Amino acid sequence: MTDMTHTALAPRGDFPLLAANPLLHYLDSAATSQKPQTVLDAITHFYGTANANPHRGAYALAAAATDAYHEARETIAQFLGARDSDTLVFTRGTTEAMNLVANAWGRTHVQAGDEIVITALEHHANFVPWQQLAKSAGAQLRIAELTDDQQVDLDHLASLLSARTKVVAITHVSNAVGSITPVAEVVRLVRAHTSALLVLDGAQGAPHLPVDFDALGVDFYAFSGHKLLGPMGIGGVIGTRARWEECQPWQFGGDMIEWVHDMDSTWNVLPHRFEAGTPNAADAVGLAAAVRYLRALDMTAVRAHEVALLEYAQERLAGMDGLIVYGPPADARSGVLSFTLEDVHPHDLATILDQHNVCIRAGHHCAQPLMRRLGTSATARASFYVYSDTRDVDALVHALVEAQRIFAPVDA
Amino acid sequence: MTDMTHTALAPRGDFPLLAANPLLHYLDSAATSQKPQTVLDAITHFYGTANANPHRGAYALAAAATDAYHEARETIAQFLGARDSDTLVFTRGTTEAMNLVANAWGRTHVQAGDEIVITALEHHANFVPWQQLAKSAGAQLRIAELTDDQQVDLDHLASLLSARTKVVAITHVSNAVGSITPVAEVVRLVRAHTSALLVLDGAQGAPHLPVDFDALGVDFYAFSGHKLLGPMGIGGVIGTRARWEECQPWQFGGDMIEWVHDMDSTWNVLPHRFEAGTPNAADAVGLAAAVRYLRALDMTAVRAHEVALLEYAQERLAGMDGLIVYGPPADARSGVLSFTLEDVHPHDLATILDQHNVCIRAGHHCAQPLMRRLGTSATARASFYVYSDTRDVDALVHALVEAQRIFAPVDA
Amino acid sequence: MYQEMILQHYRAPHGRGLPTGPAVHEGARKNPLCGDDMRVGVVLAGDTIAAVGFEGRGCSITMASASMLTDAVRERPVVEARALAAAVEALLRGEVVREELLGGDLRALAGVAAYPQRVGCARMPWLALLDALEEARGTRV
Amino acid sequence: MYQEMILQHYRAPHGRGLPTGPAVHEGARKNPLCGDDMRVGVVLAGDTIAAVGFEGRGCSITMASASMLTDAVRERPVVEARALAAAVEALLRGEVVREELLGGDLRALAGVAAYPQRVGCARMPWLALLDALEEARGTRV
Ligand SMILES: Cc1ncc(COP(=O)(O)O)c(C=O)c1O
Ligand SMILES: Cc1ncc(COP(=O)(O)O)c(C=O)c1O
Repeated sequence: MTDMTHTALAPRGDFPLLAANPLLHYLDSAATSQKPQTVLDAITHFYGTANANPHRGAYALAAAATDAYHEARETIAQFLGARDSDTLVFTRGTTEAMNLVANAWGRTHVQAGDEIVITALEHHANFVPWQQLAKSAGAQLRIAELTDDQQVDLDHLASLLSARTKVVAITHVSNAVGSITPVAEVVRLVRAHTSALLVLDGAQGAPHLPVDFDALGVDFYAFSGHKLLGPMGIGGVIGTRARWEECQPWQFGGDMIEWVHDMDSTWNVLPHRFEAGTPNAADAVGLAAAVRYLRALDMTAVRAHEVALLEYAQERLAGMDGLIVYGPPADARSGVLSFTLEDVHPHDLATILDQHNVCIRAGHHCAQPLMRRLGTSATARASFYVYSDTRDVDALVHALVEAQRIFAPVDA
Repeated sequence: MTDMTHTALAPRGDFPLLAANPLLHYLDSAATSQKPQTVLDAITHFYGTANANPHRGAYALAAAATDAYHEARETIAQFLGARDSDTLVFTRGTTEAMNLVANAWGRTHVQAGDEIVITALEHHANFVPWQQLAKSAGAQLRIAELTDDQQVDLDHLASLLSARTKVVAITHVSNAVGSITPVAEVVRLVRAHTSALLVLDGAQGAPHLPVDFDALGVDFYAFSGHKLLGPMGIGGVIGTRARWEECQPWQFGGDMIEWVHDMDSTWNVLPHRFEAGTPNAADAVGLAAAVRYLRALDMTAVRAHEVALLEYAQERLAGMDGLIVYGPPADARSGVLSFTLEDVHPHDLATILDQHNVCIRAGHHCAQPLMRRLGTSATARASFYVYSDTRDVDALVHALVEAQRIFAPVDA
Repeated sequence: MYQEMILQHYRAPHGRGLPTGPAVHEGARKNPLCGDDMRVGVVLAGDTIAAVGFEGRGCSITMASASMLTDAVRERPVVEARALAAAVEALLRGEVVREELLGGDLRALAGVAAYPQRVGCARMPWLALLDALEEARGTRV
Repeated sequence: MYQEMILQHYRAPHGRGLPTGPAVHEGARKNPLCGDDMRVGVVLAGDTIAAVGFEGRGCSITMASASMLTDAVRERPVVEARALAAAVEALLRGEVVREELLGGDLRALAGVAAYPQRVGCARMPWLALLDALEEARGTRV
């Protein structure tokens, strides 16, 4: 058995919800993460000391708000490896980020006869915007299929790439089964065969892997704050300056304009051009506190912690009757254990586990196209993060055995 | 002189930023409001007791998150007079709300040759989305001009309305000069001459006036949480069911879908259809706490308090040399004092006032079209809210006199 | 929630398989959250449900609810089946439902009320039944 | 920030009015935040600024900065004017700038550094000047 202490990477005591519920086994971090006290404090501190509308006021309090928002952008951009922090545009999360890119770049660049390539792994947030763009532009959506262990089939992906390919949008890490995309190889393939826009869905990448945007070689990288210890309502997308310059504004309003004439307008510079309206500065400040917390933990250690937990879980579950675990081996998988158990519907599993204080997710994980390909309508999914430990895994295993006992066929 | 005690409607002690800065005169509430402790507590409480991804989990914690989000929607819808809370769609704020309506309804209903009517009072958030929609659809943007005291000129508005009018978008209250739109008359005019979509920008209406959506007779009403004591990053738009049903989804992703097939998708019901991705549940819960706080104050009392402050300010400023105050009389004006002072540029005013701990806004207030019509590039604006009192006004007057002294022509 | 009654129906559901023939009226429901689907078919003889059956996949709650449904409405007047559907709905919402209105195995569904996220699972077959009865009303004219 | 020096220049700015004639090179800047605009015109004689003037509206900081600018760069070599612009920029950022690099009235702008929201006001004429010099370079070929 893997040699592992009980210890989580981050003390439960840092997380008010976990501290208040010592018996809770929260294994749904791929849906949203718990928040450390430092993040809540940062938000409260912003409202208590610097609350004003950023960019708009000529008094000291407004300057404090503007500075706090600006520093948050720098901290977060740096954490994700973007030296030029103005190339980070804040959004509500990955979903809005993908809609932004699909509209701001896609609408002016994708035409009838063009092709958009995505994969069968995608979350609906990186599936439906492209599907609907293709539909409205008269372009063709091409879906790269998967290997038997739910990795993107690179040969199939390569076979879809051509001069007609205008966009390749692909997840960095699958939320549903945990597969990690080999980004370097994808970049090589895409750059070799196309001049397409290459968009990475980093909703599960940014929280769980070290990310170095400037080294990745992709055009856009989207992420959600709430999945990386940050608050809800904030996230963003980093892009190269060259690609941002090819974009048209998508949402219109205050802050993103330069001059508003009666019949037309001109636009502000990056990043403001793509941030219409009062920004969510407080939650950006909260997210900056979250990435500082993660930086102190070190993202390499975060990754190692999740691999260790995954391996521990696999060992403890080895030999369980009727258990099917999806996804690649731990070295190509994020801290996600997606599975089905014979004779027990995933929803029943989730309820029984809940009765044992184990929170997992059951359903299609916003990845219906993937579920169809797995031949199931739903899986159960346990997902780990920095505050998870082996006791959480033990509780999961114990509850699974219990579920199996309850649902065992009587005549078996 | 108006008989007024110093007392604010809401105790400064309820607002951490104001409590910590007893000498601060925050007169920029039209830009963003300060937050009561109860709002910060609600957010912290959500993250500490109910943090999970709403809608998506089959465990008790996820149900708590879903319930909290749902209750927030009900509380806020009710506060704004919408009995059917599912007709409230959450957005980041008014800006996103207007972009939502302009895209979800506008793109499928506005065609070449149609007309969109707005007014010269509009904030860029209710100006540029319609201007750009008109431009891309080949429709005509018509701008209703103003009376001499910056109220919408109803005769001119009426003259613009015709069968060609597809949208009328108008502010409930002007952020720049405070003018209150006589909604009932506008509704009567619009319904008499058109079958247009009637959209109200309630960014300054919801915080400062009692709002009864079901009685207003408009099709959509948009608002921002951060202007009504709530957190940043949350706001919304209420619509009638009939108009929502005419809308196409705008942003695509999780929660807003029903089924995702490879080449097309079907959509979830209201309100989810228009809320793609993980919702900002925590800030919705914070906003619900804010409206509970306002409900306890009573919106009629809020309005009366602002009128009293406005009248007090006008009296104290009466006779000040070179002062021009914009906007209608107090009974048709929100708690906004927008002005210029001869020989002192608004930016200089704001800085000198800041040196006296008086926070005001100087600039175009995201209303460049209005500034052009006023014949100035900028005004100074002081704006009041529930925590404002006569001492704030006294400080404002004192600092203005000081500014005038500093900038007085030497030979005068 | 997972009473023996529910598990028994789940393990060996009654009424599996749709009635056949031209007179079958069908209702279908899908749950987008888990991808489950449920079809319920009825054959009417006058105002009475002469035959009923279901087809679909789902969790134990869905399957048990469907199984109990077929037991409960077979050879019952349509109006009573509708009343039963309303009683089940009330039970699932956690309301007190008198024994005369709702008896037998179906009362085992009461436990579901404590799990709001699962109420939809129990409800699905009943919605499909109501759809089928509605369709029957439509064709009778 | 509002030193007497700034107010004096504001009340009675020097160098108001653009130079005229075919040899004038112009730079223009606008500040979208307050709608202010600033045009600076120069006439070169070889590598020296023979004439300079400005036209525009703005706050006291913008006007004083423009006024001082015309005093400071008139009859100075272009290269020195550029160096001066860089020195003003450093001053506005709050850096220590030696007296030899930046003397006279312009030092009064140092107080602006404490008001980051106002730095743009002081900077505007200098950006317009650099635009004008850039334009001059372009036409000389
Ligand atoms: C009248 C009016 N409309 C729209 C807005 C835009 O609101 P937000 O910036 O919160 O999206 C504002 C405030 O900035 C406003 O005052
Ligand atoms: C891989 C992936 N992409 C996109 C999203 C959408 O993120 P959000 O809901 O925060 O917009 C998620 C999470 O829900 C995800 O896991």
